Amino acid sequence: MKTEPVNNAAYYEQVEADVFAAMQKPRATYWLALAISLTCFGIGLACWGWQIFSGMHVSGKNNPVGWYMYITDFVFWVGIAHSGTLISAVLFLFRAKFRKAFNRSAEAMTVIAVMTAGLFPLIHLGRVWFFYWLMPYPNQRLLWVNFRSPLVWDVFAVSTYFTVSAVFFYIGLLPDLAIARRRITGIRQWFYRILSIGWRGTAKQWSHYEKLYGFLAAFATPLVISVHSVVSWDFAMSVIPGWHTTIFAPYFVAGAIFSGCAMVITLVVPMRKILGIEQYITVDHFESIAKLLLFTSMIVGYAYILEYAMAFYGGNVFETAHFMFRMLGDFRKPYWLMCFCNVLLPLTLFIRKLRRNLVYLFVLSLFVNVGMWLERFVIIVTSLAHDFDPYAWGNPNWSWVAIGITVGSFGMFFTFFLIFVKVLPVLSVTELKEERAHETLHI
Amino acid sequence: MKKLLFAAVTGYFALAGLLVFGLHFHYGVFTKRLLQPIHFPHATHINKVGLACTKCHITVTNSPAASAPPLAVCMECHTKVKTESPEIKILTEHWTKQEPIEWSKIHQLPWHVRFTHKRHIAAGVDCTVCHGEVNTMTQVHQVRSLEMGWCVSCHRENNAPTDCWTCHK
Amino acid sequence: MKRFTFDDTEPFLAKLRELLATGTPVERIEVATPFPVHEALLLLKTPVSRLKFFTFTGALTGFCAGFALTIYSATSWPMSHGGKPIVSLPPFMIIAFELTILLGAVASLLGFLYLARVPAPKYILTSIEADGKFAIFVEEL
Amino acid sequence: MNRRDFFRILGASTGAAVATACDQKVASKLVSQLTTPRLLPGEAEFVRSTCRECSAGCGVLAKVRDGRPVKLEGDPDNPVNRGALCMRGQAGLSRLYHPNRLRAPQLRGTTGEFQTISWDEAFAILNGALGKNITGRRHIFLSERTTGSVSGFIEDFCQKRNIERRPELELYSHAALRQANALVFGRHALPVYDVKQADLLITFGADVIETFLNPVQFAQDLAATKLKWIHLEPHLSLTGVNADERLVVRAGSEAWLLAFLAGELGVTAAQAAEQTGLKLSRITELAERLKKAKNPLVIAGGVTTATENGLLAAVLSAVLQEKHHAPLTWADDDRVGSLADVVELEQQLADGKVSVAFFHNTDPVTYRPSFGAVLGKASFRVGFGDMLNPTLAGCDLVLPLSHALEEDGAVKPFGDTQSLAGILQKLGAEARPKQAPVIQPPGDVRKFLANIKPTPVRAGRTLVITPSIRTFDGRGECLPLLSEIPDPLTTVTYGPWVTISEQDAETLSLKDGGIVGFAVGGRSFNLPVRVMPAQPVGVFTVQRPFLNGASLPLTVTGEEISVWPLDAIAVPAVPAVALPFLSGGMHAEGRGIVPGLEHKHEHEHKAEHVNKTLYPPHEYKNYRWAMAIDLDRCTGCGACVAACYVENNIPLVGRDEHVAGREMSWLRIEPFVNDAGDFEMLPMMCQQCDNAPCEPVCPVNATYHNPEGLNAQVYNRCVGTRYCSNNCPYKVRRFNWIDHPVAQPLDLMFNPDVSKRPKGVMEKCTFCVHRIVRAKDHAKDEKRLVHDGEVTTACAQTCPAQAIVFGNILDEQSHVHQQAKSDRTYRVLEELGVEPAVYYLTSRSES
Repeated sequence: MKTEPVNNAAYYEQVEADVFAAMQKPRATYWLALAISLTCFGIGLACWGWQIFSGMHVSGKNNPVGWYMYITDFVFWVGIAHSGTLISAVLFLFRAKFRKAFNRSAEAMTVIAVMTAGLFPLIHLGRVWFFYWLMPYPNQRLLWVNFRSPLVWDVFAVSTYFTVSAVFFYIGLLPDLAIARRRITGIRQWFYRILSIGWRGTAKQWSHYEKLYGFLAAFATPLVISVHSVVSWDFAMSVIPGWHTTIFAPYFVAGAIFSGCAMVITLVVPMRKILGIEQYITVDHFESIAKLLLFTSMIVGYAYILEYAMAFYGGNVFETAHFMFRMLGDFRKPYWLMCFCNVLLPLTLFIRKLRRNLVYLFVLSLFVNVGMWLERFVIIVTSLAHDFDPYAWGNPNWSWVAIGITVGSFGMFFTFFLIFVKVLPVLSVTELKEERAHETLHI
Repeated sequence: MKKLLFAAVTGYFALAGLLVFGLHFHYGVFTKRLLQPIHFPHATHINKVGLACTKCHITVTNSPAASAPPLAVCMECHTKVKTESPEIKILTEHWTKQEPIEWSKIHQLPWHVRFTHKRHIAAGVDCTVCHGEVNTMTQVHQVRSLEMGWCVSCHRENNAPTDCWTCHK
Repeated sequence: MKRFTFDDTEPFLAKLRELLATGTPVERIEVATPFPVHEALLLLKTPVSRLKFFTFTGALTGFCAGFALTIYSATSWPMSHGGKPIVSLPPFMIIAFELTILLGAVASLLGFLYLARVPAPKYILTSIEADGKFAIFVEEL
Repeated sequence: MNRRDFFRILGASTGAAVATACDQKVASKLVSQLTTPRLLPGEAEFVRSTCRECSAGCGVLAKVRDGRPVKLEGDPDNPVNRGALCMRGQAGLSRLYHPNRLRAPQLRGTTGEFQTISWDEAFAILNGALGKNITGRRHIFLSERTTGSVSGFIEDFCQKRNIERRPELELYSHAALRQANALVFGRHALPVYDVKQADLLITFGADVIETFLNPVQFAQDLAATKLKWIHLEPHLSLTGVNADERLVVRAGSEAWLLAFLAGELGVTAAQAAEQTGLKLSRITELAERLKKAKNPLVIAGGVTTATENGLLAAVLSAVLQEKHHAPLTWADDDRVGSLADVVELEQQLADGKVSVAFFHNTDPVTYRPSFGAVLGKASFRVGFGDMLNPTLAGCDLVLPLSHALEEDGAVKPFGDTQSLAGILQKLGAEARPKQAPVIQPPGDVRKFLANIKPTPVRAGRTLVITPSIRTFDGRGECLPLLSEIPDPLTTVTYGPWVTISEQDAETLSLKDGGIVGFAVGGRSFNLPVRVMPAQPVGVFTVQRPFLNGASLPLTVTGEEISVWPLDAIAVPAVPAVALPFLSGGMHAEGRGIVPGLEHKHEHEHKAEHVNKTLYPPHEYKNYRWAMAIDLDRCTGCGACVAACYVENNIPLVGRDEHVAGREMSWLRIEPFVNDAGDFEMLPMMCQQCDNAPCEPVCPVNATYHNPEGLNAQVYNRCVGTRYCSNNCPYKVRRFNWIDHPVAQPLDLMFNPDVSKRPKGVMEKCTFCVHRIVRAKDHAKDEKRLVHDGEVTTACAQTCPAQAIVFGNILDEQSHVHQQAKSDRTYRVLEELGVEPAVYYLTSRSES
């Protein structure tokens, strides 16, 4: 229903100008942030080098606890990756409008987080120099991999996830890269020229483009669920009390989205401020994300309670003892802190005022990040530390190397994210334009 | 189009060349000649004299190792045969000084392999299957890769066990 | 080649309608827009994308390849693991599922690149006419 | 380039550098020997020898490969140990390859440093020293317990060279027993008890399956008989927990009870009850049972006979033995003296009456530091031994002895060593025929008993000093393997420590590793504690080697006192130490690990406890290797653990790694205790499950189920995800967290049939697959299957109690098949459905 002719040309120009202004020469704070991230990254690499050189004993693991912080980090980063796909693909399929504010940074976050996560299965290998034995390839030994192993599923799931989310990210970027090619001059232009692969935006191209985007979204949605299910099966397929449980797949997927939403808030709140794009990412958008956070938090909380219910209702001596240990044993502090961060604190989001308070949201998201890291830590360590045979019980050791590599993973993540915000448009200009056109012209 | 075709053809041959070079390099790794204390001509002993392998490698049929023949075996003949040859003089010197001879080992298996000659001989595997035509070699060198896939293929063909612990220790 | 450029969708669509009304055949009209303008696609009778064939082929290949790889490799050297059958279909299904998605997505991407004729070296190396504008190109006879 | 490619390249470049360091060296030379070797390559020969890790003197067979002994096994033909060997004996082989072994004669130079000299020089110096004028002084010769021809050579040497041969020195001389036996039986020697003929055995303090006399023989006999065994002790010992009944008495009170049981000294049951702390009814019941028994045997020893009342206890037990006509034979060790003789020698030294002093394989300085202070007063000191100990370090001339195995031609000797007999021969001694043992008329027991009164026991905290099952009197301290294997009950590996009860820990606010301070034998000690359930309240147990440096007070018989009042115990304000103990928990009720009610239920309701599965069962063609472990026989002594270490080249990782929880043992003994204080010792190794949870999770096929039922691990395929270990319910897989370098020449001890595992690789018990392969190879030569008993694992081979049976369970005639079929059988964590191949037998789940 057209009422009066509207001229959107000025708006289009404004969006482009605002978004590309963010890609201008960075300020000192940016360099400082980058320097800190790079330092952490370097520390992580140095720790990894030291671990390869001197052996896995530096990572604090021991006999019952064969997996420790690295697998915690792996699950954490895979989880972080998930909300990116959720926001860009699932919400796309559901036509949720608020995704347009976050989808680019969330997709970038996905790609970077999967890259980070993908390193950890290598870091935790005793003989990382033979990591390629995990891949099925024809070789002179006539030997393949064991496809029954959840670790091989991981190899497939994580590499598929990385490939698909990278493609999805790139395809979403393509029209914006074409804008960048036009707006950015000098030697940098060539970068965008090549990346935009001669995209012109003809009618044919757009028709294929929209199809592709839809297909990728449709692929990514079951993929995201399968990936975290596979990650959860690393645990659920074992016999260890506390791991061997059927709710792990949905529980992990919900937890992944939960942590991912928190990480989006952590990243986007300062980003919109620093890059001056407040008018495109509004408090309303954050409120929507906060609702998603609250919803997934309640699923996670339900899963926590359900685990106990199953253990005690089942009456299995190992399960019961294990969950008593989780609650009251040597790792009770991280356990209760995790419950506080993941279940209690997000309940405050029922209050509208807090939901719309960005400072509060930011602080809360940090707590949730910590809480979700601890969740994986508690699941992994408590289950391994106290399983069937009391003689073999034992706690892992404190390790600076493992801490260093964990810090390094954050360093790597933020380094790549910081590079992303200065190199690529952090908002989908094309989609914003399209949305405006839809709103005003009702085409 | 022409350019594309040219590129494809060049690329194809370059790749093939690389492959051939790579294989050659790989082959070169295990076929390299090693220096031996005595130039021992297997060809002469097998073809001219007509000795069987087991004549000198006395433990090959009943123990895991083929082992180098003890000098006493050499001296069964070489107290009389060709005593003036410079190579035999080295042998005689070892014998008179009662010093064992240390040969460079040609066929090496890695540390984790459990291999027994005895079982292979008992199963009727000819020496040449693994060691090549030693009777044509003036100096013994490795002709088979002795890599796992090579072993496994033969085991599969002959219904020999392919349980990992058959060979891995 | 005639070219009309606009800064907004409204005049662009108006001109497009006008061109079609004046009898310019759709085959001679090409448009370029900074975002998809569905009305223009309808006006130009752009055929439905054939991308789905690529996607389907890729996904099916992935599905079959997943089972083929797992079953072949399990039977080529049968090894018992924890009393499970040599061909354990449930775990193999996971591989098949992941490969369905992987090859489906990759085939879609390749299909898209082919159908949309990108990368286009011509437009990478030279600048594009009316880049970022709503443009109509009419091929002249 | 995607991420994977990037890491492939990164991995390859870093990996290449690291991987080269991981591969073992392969011999690059092929040697033409001079003549046809005696043995085929790869064949082992067995060399007979005697173990001297304690005074029992078990016979051993050393398995020699290419001139290097790689393993010791018990000599089946030896009457003392009949094929079995304890933990100390298994570890004894590393003495041969010890890096600290002396390789040439050492002479103390003018600067005080040892200098290497030749044997000719050494003999010249010795002859010179012996030839000097020694007015007012005497040469002395002090040795460990010697037997046979060595003893003869010493005797001859001493007589020819006018040397006083001192009574032989053993820390555990059991002097009270000797005196008692001299008094009662007229033999100043130790008996060999025959428990097989007894129907009731009552042991007072004698740790018969740990260190007392010949523990291997005791363990064998006790496992083979059905007698009732009651053990009384003031502390908590492995022997105690293995007895049918364990009664805790106050330290030093045993003589009261023995007097009552023997009806001597007018001690009443009430008095005995008051002194021992036992219930009156218990004591009368004990007396009743003793009376009823046909062939009872009462043995006192260990901590009981090394107290103030020790001699009385020993005499009373001998009286009871005589009364019940216990069949005794006598060991050839009349020459062993006691520490009282060392004190006497110390006085001679202090008085400057010793000229040349010879010390042969003995270490009085460690037992009595004051001896070290006067050692220098001898005009010349000569030591014989394999390694420097404090006594040898104080000598002027140290002559390296060869290992007993090196005296046989089959073993290549290390360095320039000689046997004692050889040395003495060169000094002019000759072999002597065996001397008949001294038999005296028995003493007057009545007179002795008329003149003695047992000392009343004092109340309060007590320190009980025991020998160590691992290092005996401390001589095994230099063997790293013995520190690597946990002490059976406390599971502490690297000491020292003091065992205390849970109540004492609470009163003193101590946890494991907390420090207690006390003084004993003129020295104060600050030692960490290990809190043990079932340890008697107020009793602090410490093993003798941890008190080295103290001169413990002696009893009237010249033994070190084993019970010491601890009223002045302190808890110093020092931080607790990380005590390396391997047990994560000692209570396992209801978990299906040790025999319990749940197994009883399983037996009674078999139908309900069938593990359901979707999959068809495994089909095996000729072999399915399996193991049966009889828990009624197993004592938990740890011999199997030691055998496993040596057989399979298991690396020793040391204290820090143990504290971190990274021990490498493939086989372990798990002590579990129930609320009643009863212990169950459970040997735990890879269970070779049919449905092994470790197998399906390995991504690279490094572990899988082999056609003979074994859970195979291919070391060089392993990439080290540790997933298998996580998923093992028994936690028996071991990961190589680091490379384990071995000090030269200990690497020569490696079993060539088993590979060394590089860092980053998982390893585990293989049921000694190399032995199976060898046995199958022999069987194949003869075109038959492997017979039952033809192949056994290292653990089963050495087990003194013969608790472990290994074999092919498909063979219905096999011992293991019979055992597995027995209705005493249960499997650990059976309800998980993993179908383990290790069957545990017990009759205890019924009670």
